[in-house]
Amino acid sequence: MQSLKTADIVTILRELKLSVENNQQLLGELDGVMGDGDLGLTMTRAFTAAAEEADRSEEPLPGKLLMRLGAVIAKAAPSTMGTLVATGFMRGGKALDTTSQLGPRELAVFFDAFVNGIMERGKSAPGNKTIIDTLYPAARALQTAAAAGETLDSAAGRAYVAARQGLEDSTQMKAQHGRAAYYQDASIGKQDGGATVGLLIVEGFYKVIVR
Amino acid sequence: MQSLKTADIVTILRELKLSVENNQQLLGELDGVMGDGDLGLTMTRAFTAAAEEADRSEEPLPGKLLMRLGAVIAKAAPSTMGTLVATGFMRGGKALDTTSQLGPRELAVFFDAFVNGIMERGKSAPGNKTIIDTLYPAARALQTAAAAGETLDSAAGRAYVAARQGLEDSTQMKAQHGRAAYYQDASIGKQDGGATVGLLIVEGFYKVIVR
Amino acid sequence: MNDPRLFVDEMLEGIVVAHPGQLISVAGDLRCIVRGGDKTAGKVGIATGGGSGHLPLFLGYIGKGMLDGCAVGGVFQSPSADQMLEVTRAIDSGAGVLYIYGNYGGDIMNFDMAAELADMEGIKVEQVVAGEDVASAPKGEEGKRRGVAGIFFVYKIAGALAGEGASLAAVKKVAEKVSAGVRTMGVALSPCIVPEVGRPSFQLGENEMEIGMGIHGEPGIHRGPLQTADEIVTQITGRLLEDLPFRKGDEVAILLNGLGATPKEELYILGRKLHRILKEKQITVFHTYVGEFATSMEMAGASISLLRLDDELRRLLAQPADTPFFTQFQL
Amino acid sequence: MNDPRLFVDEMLEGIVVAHPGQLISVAGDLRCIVRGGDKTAGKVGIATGGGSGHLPLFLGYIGKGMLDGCAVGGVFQSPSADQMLEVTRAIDSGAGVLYIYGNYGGDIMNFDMAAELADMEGIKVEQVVAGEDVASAPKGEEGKRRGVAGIFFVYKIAGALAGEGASLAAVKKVAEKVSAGVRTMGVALSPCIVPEVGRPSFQLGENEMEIGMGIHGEPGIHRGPLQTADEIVTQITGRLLEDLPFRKGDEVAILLNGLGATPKEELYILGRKLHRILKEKQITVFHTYVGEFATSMEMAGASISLLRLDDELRRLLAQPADTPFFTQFQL
Ligand SMILES: Nc1ncnc2c1ncn2[C@@H]1O[C@H](COP(=O)(O)OP(=O)(O)O)[C@@H](O)[C@H]1O
Ligand SMILES: Nc1ncnc2c1ncn2[C@@H]1O[C@H](COP(=O)(O)OP(=O)(O)O)[C@@H](O)[C@H]1O
Ligand SMILES: [Mg+2]
Ligand SMILES: [Mg+2]
Ligand SMILES: [Mg+2]
Ligand SMILES: [Mg+2]
Repeated sequence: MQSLKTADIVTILRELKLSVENNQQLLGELDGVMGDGDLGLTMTRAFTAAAEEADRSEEPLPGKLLMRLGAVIAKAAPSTMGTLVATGFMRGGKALDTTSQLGPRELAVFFDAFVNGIMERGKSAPGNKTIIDTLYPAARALQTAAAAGETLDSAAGRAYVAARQGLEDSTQMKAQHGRAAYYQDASIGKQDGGATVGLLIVEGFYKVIVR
Repeated sequence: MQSLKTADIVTILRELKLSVENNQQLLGELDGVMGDGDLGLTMTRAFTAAAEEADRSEEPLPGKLLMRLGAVIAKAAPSTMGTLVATGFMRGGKALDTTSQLGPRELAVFFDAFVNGIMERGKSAPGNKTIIDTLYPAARALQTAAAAGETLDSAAGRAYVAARQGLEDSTQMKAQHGRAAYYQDASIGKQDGGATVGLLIVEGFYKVIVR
Repeated sequence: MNDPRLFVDEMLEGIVVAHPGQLISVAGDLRCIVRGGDKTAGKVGIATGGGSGHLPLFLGYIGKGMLDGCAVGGVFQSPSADQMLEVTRAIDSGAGVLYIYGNYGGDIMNFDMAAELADMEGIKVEQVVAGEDVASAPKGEEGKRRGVAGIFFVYKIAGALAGEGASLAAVKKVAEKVSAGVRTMGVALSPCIVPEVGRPSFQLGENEMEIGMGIHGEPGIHRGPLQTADEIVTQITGRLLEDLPFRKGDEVAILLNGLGATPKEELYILGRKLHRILKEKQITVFHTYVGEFATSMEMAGASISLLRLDDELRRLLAQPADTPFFTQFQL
Repeated sequence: MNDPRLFVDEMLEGIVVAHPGQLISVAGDLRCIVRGGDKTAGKVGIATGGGSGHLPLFLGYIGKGMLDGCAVGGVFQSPSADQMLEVTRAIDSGAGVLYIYGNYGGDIMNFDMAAELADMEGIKVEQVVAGEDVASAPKGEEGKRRGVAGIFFVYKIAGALAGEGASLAAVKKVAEKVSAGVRTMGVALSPCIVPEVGRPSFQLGENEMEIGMGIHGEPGIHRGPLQTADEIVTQITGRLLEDLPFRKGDEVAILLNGLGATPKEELYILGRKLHRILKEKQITVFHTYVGEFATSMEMAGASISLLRLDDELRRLLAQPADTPFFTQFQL
């Protein structure tokens, strides 16, 4: 695929919905170790609502649609991750402005705004063992690939690899936000639920792009 | 002595002051067994203040003086016994109206109003193991003696004997008022502090009358 | 806490400095507290009194639209007749003084005495003894019932009428009417501690509760395992309604009172069920008061009071009041 | 208590039925509470929000002269951005909405989000994050301080200015001024219990206390054996005064706040010593508020807040307010 159009965004949302559903139990378990265990449930709620909205929506511009999806997620999943992911979609969508197709450059802009929105909202940074630690490397990879003139497929592939590496790296980090932060050093070595969600999001985009 | 004049009332108050002072420890101990142990202290305060007031006062009428002493006791000793004894003096004094001398009949009137005032104020009756159980028999004895036309000396003697018997009887009673009531059956066989105060009051009158 | 023996006097000093102008002590005695500002000529004075440890009772309701003075006793102890007399003197403006206080032996004795002393000085005094704790004596023996949180309604309504310049007889009459129309019952989940004593006045297990316990820890009517809020309210409300009795079509005011250590959250959970029951019984609610109106140190628990209203009581209850512990705009 | 999971919603139902006309829920969500009655055109709306378990915080201050709406979270949990948005929609009258809330991560995230959503709908939103707990971060790092009872002053004064029809910018400015001029520090004597959890959030020995503990049990600055009331006040007041700093000649308002299970008697004993210290330092007291303004379920303890006043703040603080939990006539 050379660029994402509005219809592709809808497909991605359907993909994301299936993906979190399939991983609902895993996410719940990861969040259960050091959090309250609701992550699987809330992410399923979030992406079910977003996928339904995407199906229903007649919004022609991808950016506007993505913003709208953010608002829907915020309402459907009022948890930390719900709010952060919602923020990501809203900020990412806003950054796209009136773009009608997303090539490597636009996808990089989207993910950059996405992760920056989360960092701003969560007052957090890379290295804190959160969703940022998968999204941030993915966004950087997209930027690099776009600057090098790579194709969308190739850029998405690099982003996916970077996110996977990010998840691995983040597992060795010490949690500094949310409930997990109470566990301090004990959090080292444990996989973070939020980082996992970040990976699933990147993966969803990747899969649809290279399909 | 054939009748009590105002000056004799002053003498009686001095006598009562000495008497509670001498019995301060005993009263404290009696009240300590089933009460808070302050009876010796408060009675000393009460009668010291009353004796001072009696010395100072220029009130010519015995009834008015006795009422005044009641008000002074109420202020000096804001405890149960202080309030009851104050009530007794106020009511007894009031019943004497403008009488200028107390013969057997007037003394009976005084003690009758005294103990009735206490019963009304304390919502209590003979047999409840209180000050009433020494004062009430004394007042009855005065009435009987006065009705039989006995002398003041003789009437006062009978009152004293009755009060002593009352104290003995009350020791076998079960307490129904104040803190002692919490002890229920355990109060039987113990001497009541208030009843002892009643006896001291009757004794004070008796001693000065027969002196 | 500092020295337990100074508990009452330090507390009173704190209260008087916190509410300057509203409260002042008279006769050089911190325990004799009256309303600040000038007396209104011809207004009946209303005085109360009782032991400490029940804030806002008793002095907390001194102020516009409620009380004029209060004699304060030691923790759970009656103030003296002499202190009541000082308060009486300070608040009488010639129209006489009404004593409103709870049905406790020591208080009755001392207020009676104070009334007698005031009478000797030519101050007209009348008394209303409030007792509405349904758990403390059976129906038919209302005169033996302890006074608890419901006295708030007596203060509020008598205070409003006195503020309108009514006569001593009229204020007494309305106070008696309120007193006759209010019913209270409580539940305790933990004991209270008297500072000078330093240990609980009674024991209550971790998961035990006692329905009908008095505000000094007097025994109630039923002790047992902790029940749910809804069960407790159902039980208490049943007893309250049948006692007066309150009937379909009646209009009431509610007082949901925390005893000291109960979160307000819990009080509202009780209130939720209470409103549901009253609605079902077709009893209308004119106003709901929720908070701490009569406490018992750090006792955990609550009481529910219901007052049956008529036009007169509703009008007077609705009037503004401004005191250190209770403030209300016109309802 | 009934089912702990229903704690918040049952409480809210109880609150709404107890204060009909004063509080209503919007958007079919009990957790979105706004002021009853018509909106005043052109008045800036003030919204707040936060976790449950802190009554009167947060919804208790909705009413005349204070707040317009509140989003209510679970016990000690932030409400959602969506609930905040619903409240924002309901209270905006075209003049914009000011969010005033405490400095807690979850609340900030959600209010930020709500502001962004409201902005998308064309509602102007500004925010003031209150944080004044001196124990929660050192001087120089004021931005990290937790918001506790002192937020009451922010509500009161911003609410009074909004009631006068001031602009969103002006109301925000005065709220920031209050926020900058208030300092709080507390002491805890027992832990708090979250109903759904059912056990204390931390342990504190029988005769232990912790100075500076947060209202969710966040660690304080000093844990040790129980001290006397005077010692505690001396220590806390010292920290408060040096922090702002408050100086000789300053005028302040005091807020003596009980955390839930502390008898009012004890609060006044603390107040007594506080007044003595301030007098000695030649700091005048304009007004003393005493009671439960921000609680933590049945936690035993208290906090002291001091607000430095100037002419503007004094004038606004003195204005009347009428809310379910706080009522004040013109001072
Ligand atoms: N301030 C933050 N910034 C970014 N991510 C955060 C932050 N706080 C928590 N997270 C992420 O949120 C995840 C937990 O999300 P969620 O289960 O929704 O939290 P909660 O149930 O506490 O609301 C964590 O695994 C972490 O990745
Ligand atoms: N209602 C009552 N009527 C008569 N006498 C009473 C009553 N209650 C208590 N007393 C008497 O008061 C005595 C205790 O008096 P006091 O020590 O002054 O009580 P307190 O210290 O409790 O105020 C008792 O021994 C009893 O005789
Ligand atoms: Mg979670
Ligand atoms: Mg959660
Ligand atoms: Mg005694
Ligand atoms: Mg005593």
